[in-house]
Amino acid sequence: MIETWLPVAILMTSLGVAPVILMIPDGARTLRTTVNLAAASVKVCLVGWLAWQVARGTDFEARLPVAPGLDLVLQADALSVLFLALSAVLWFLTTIYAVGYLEGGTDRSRFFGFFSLCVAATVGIAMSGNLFTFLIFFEVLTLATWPLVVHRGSAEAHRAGRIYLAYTLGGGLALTLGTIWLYALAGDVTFTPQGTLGNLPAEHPVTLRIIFLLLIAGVGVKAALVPLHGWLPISMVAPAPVSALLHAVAVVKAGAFGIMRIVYDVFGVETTQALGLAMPLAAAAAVTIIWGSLRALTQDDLKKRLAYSTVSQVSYITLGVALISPVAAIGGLAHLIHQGIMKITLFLAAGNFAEGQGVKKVSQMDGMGRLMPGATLAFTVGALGMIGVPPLAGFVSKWYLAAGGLDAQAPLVIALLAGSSLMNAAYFLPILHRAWFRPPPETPAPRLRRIGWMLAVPPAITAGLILAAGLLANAPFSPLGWTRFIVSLEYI
Amino acid sequence: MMVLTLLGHLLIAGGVVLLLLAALGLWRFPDLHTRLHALTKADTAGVALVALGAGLLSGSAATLVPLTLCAVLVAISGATTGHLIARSALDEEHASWRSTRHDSV
Amino acid sequence: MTDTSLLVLLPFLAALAATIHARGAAGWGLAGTVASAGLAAHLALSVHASGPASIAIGGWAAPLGITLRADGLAALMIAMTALVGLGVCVQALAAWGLRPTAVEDPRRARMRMGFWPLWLSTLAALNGLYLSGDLFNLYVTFEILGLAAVGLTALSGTRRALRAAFDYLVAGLAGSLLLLLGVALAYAAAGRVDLGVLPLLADSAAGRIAIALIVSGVGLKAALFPLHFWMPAAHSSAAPAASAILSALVVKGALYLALRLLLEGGLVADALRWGLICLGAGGMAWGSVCALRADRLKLLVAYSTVAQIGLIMLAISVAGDPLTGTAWQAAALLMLSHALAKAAMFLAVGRIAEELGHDRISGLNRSDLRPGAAEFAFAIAAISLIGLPPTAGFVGKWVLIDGLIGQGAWPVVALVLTGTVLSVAYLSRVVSRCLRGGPHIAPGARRPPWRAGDVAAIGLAFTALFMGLLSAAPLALLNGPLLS
Amino acid sequence: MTPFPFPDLTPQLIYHLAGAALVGIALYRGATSSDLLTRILALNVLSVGIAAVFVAAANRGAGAVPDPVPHAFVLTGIVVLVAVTAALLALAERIDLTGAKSDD
Amino acid sequence: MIVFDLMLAAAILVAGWSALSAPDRTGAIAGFLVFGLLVALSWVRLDAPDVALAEAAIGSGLTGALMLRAAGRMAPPAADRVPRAQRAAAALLACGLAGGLAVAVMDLPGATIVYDPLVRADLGQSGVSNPVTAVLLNFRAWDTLLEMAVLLAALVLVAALGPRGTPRPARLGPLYTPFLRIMAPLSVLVAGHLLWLGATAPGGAFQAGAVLCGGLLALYFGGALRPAAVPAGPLWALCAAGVAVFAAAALAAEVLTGTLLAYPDGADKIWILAIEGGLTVSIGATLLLLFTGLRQGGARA
Repeated sequence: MIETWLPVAILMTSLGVAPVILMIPDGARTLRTTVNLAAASVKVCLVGWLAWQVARGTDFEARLPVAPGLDLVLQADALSVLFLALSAVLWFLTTIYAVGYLEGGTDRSRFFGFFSLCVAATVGIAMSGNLFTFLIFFEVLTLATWPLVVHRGSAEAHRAGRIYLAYTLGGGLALTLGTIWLYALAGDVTFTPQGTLGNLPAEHPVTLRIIFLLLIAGVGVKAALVPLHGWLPISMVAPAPVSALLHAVAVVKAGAFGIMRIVYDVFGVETTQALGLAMPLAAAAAVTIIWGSLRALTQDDLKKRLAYSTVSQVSYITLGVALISPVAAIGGLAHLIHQGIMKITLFLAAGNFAEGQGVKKVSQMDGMGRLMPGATLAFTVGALGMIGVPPLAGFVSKWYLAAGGLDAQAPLVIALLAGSSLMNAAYFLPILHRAWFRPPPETPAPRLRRIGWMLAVPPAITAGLILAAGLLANAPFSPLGWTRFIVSLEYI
Repeated sequence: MMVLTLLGHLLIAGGVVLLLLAALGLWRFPDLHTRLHALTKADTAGVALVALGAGLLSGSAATLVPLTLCAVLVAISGATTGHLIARSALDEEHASWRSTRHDSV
Repeated sequence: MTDTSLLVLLPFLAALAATIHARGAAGWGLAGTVASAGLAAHLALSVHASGPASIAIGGWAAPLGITLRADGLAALMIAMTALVGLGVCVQALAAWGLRPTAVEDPRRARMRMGFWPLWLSTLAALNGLYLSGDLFNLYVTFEILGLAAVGLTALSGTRRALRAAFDYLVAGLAGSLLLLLGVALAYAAAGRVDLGVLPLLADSAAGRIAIALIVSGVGLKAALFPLHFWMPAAHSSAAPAASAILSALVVKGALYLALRLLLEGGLVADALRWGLICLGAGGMAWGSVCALRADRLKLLVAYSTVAQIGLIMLAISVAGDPLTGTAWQAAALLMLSHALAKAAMFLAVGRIAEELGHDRISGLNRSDLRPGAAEFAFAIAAISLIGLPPTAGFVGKWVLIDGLIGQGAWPVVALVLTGTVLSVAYLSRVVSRCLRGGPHIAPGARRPPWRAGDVAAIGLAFTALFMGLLSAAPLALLNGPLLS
Repeated sequence: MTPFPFPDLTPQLIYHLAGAALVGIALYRGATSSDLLTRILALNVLSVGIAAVFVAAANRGAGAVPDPVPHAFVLTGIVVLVAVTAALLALAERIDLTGAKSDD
Repeated sequence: MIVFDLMLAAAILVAGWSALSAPDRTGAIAGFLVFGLLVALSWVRLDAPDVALAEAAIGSGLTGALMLRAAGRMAPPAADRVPRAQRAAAALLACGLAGGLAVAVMDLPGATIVYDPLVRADLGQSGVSNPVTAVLLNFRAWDTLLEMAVLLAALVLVAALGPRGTPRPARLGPLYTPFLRIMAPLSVLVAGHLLWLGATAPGGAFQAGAVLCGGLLALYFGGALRPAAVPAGPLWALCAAGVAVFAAAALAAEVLTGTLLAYPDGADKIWILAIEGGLTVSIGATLLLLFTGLRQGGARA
């Protein structure tokens, strides 16, 4: 019995809560906060219980027939638990941060309503059992994130919203067409390890390549692969918690997760390689990594620089998936978690700089270490992690990616990783240098707002997580341990 | 029997001639009142003759009764409508007069 | 199978009672609608359980007598009419009240006394139309539908509404007469007028012209692209509840008949297929362009109906083609999702116009009024109209594209996708303007209070949204055997 | 005796063609006139044209008994038409009546 | 006889064209009346007496009266401002359709007989000997029931449009009252006769209703009958009588014999005549009130 209601319960903790929050009048701040935090904590516990169950091997499935041959399926395998854990924990922290951040803002019920709807969509994507369910939650994610991007209501926010909608709905159309076409060819496409296409690749090699292209294009928009990444820097105009959780974790990871599902569980690793699709995907990832880092170098706006860094970092995951070797896969999957923790620390810290000191530009970061030591320390840990300094999480995933590159006879990957790490250093270290080793400006900016515990604690916790993920990499329940467990299933 | 059918045809022919005359009158006469005069007179007589002729031709008394009823009805309604049209035409003329000289019939 | 006859007679007797006992019109109206909804549910269940059923009225067999037939498609359309009807009744009760109050402005009293009999006649006509199995009988039901719909249009009494109602009735009558001319030719060519005559018409010239006339009559009544000139004015000048009924339900009668023609038209239908595809594509393009240019909300929603009808006609043109198998069910699903979403949208627009005092799109984002429940309902309805998951529109488009890919009709797939993109364009224009607030929000900004009208709009919108997940039920109904 | 070139000119065919012509006239005038009453008249003429096709198709030759079913259709059509014409006229009146105060 | 048919058809087309393109309203309506009567004549030529009666009584008589009344209250006809291109397109479309119809009609295969044997076979059990009434009131009674619904829907629409200030008819002078004393009772008599005759010979509820309405209109113009004074409730009940009786009969038949509108065997004639009686009264009342206009149910005068 537990197999059916647990996934539904996890989904309902945010999907069911969203309309309740939307109904709460704007004034009732305490009621809304308690409902939010209660839902978030319940979700974290449920996900923990689910992870423990999945580790013990019980499999989960909740099925709702929508049409003959079309079912809405929620299931929880090792890969979905990985993504679920990431989104549940980080949603809990970001909700605390958002409550503090939006103090005194308007339309907060609407904000938190759509905020929990986004997480519901992310959870749905993580637990979707077949391509049809994945597509439904993928589109719901677009619809739920759009009001958050335009939340400020200013003309610039709406311009960003329009561009965001254009990119994501265009991608959605491509994904829908690819999915329907695949369903027309292969009947129901359920996610099963090593792919479900059977002898189809032999019969329609060309069609399947076109379908693969459509699917990857649809998912690639959200995974910010190069030609399709335009929306990410522009939608940084959204409030800090939105750009932190959504554009660094939920939305972007959903894209990367989609690529994983398509390569591992739809086409299967051998078919992808047989159809010669692995190399172009790896090339696209490589180009994105280089391009993202290059653009990040020249950005003066702090959040835009972090956005471009996200564009390049997410492609590490795609690279890990595209390099057909178990070690690279471990590296890619681990990076899914590590990049999430590091990026959210950076964004939350950046949010604190903007709220506390009104600092939005890199050039204004002088002496931030003295003015806001806590936030700057968290920022530093995140930045060093991104560069790949040994004890931190970033190093672990880059190490495995490099080992995977060797294993897949692609020495070029090593050069790529080294080069991009250098570039990471090139755009992160100047910020650290300004913050720690430069005296603060003579006329210190007036303290806009006292940074309460709600704004200070979450980045600190995530910084701690980066350290823990790095140091305790070998523990069974660490992200690395769990990815080894996943890859052992995918690559038997 | 031959006499009845011959008489019938004669009556119908007379009726048709009268109706033609009424139509000619309608076409040629200058104003409303003279046209009304032609129509009411000739139509009533024409229809009566045709009805009687058809009744004789059909040979059975049963069909003669409704036909004569039709003739009577046409006579009554023809006369009344002719009167009403003339009356309303008179009112309109007086309305145009009355606007110039204030007297009423 | 007594409930097929009751489905038509019951609402009609309620309409009679509402006209005679005008003080209790709303009471009769509500009773009639609820009873009809109960019967519709019972019919749907019995058709699902024991398959389609048909009764010969008066005991006379098919070609001479008239048969009332209830198969899966008819039961689904009747259930749709009942569901949307309930939603609209809630809004009508909210707008014009249940009982005549002591002091009441005469316009509200006239609206209440006029709306309910006309709505019940529309409901009876629609039920009669979906059940009828005879072409001439369809002509008579179309006439009742036309008259009641024109009554609903003219109810608001403004000069614009009266002029639109006149044009609507002329176009409706012309459409019915073209249909009747087609039936006359069908009689002249094949000697019978029940729906069984359609396959026989293919072999003679008169028969083919008869089918063409019937389809053009149906096209005129369904506001298909070149023949839609009368529709935007009529649907946008009517009262909110009335335009919801017109746009969501009345148009469906003609679309249902077009679908039935193609399903049973057999050979002759192939010639029509490409014609309908072109007209559908034209409708989508023209409706979307006009919607993008419309400056008033009601006009925009009316033109979006023209576009959606184009899309539904594309789905209908797939019907009856053995290659696409069950792709015609997409047309029924798209009709269902359009009915729910369009009714919710018109009710929401009515509430927005009531709240803002006007319905100009440029004036939507007043700084002292935050977007309330009506704007939220509009947004949800927009999602269903565009056909994004998890709405029924999405499942409909999925089944349609699946069928089209099976048939290899790639240009039509491209048409459906461009239609979706166009609908995103003109609907996001409104939704984004509602959310525009920005820093200059006036201090006293308040959210409009909840009204009973909002409940109807929100209820219908959410039904449209979640119908996608529940579309197993309608599809199960449609999978049953079809009666011809 | 028939001097005309038509093959076998029966009354049925004459009224069929008359009906077709009436349909043509009615559609043309209905579409090109902007006067409300003329459009109503055009619809009535169109309906008579259709009735002509029905009744002519029902005719079974000079002596035979015609088919009663189309006669019932035309009867129903006439009554329906008078109802719709009354509605059209009521609307047409009010459009001109409210012509004075054209409120939106 | 062919020459007469050709002349009649030509006359019909000329009358039709004059009705549609006469410059002034009364000229157009006069043309339409002539057109209606000529068409009635053509139905007689095509052996359709029932239809001829209905066409003359309702098609041209009552419709003509309605139009004359409406024409009086409408603004003068607006000049045709339809652009040239639309005129040419309409002409093309009309000729195309007429041509297509003519072609279709010319090469009609031999009339495929379907209904005639069926009607002849079932006429015996239908309770009436006039086949048209049998079809209208028994074989396809559902059509007639819905047709009555159309009449009622039209009345509901006219009432919903709200009052239009029906002017008191003009005084018609001294001669009108004696005319009325003859015509009113006579029209009721003829209506009853037509109703009874309908069972065996051309006639029936619709023609009887039209004649009855003629009599009522005569009374209305004579000032003896003022519907505005009568409270609206009973008037609505009178109009709805037809549909109510028909629906009640339908449901009662379903209860008695198990299928809708299947009259109990042997009693067909009585049921049909009862229904036709209700129909005649309500058609007469409905057509009168469509002419005079009616307030909504509960509205005060």
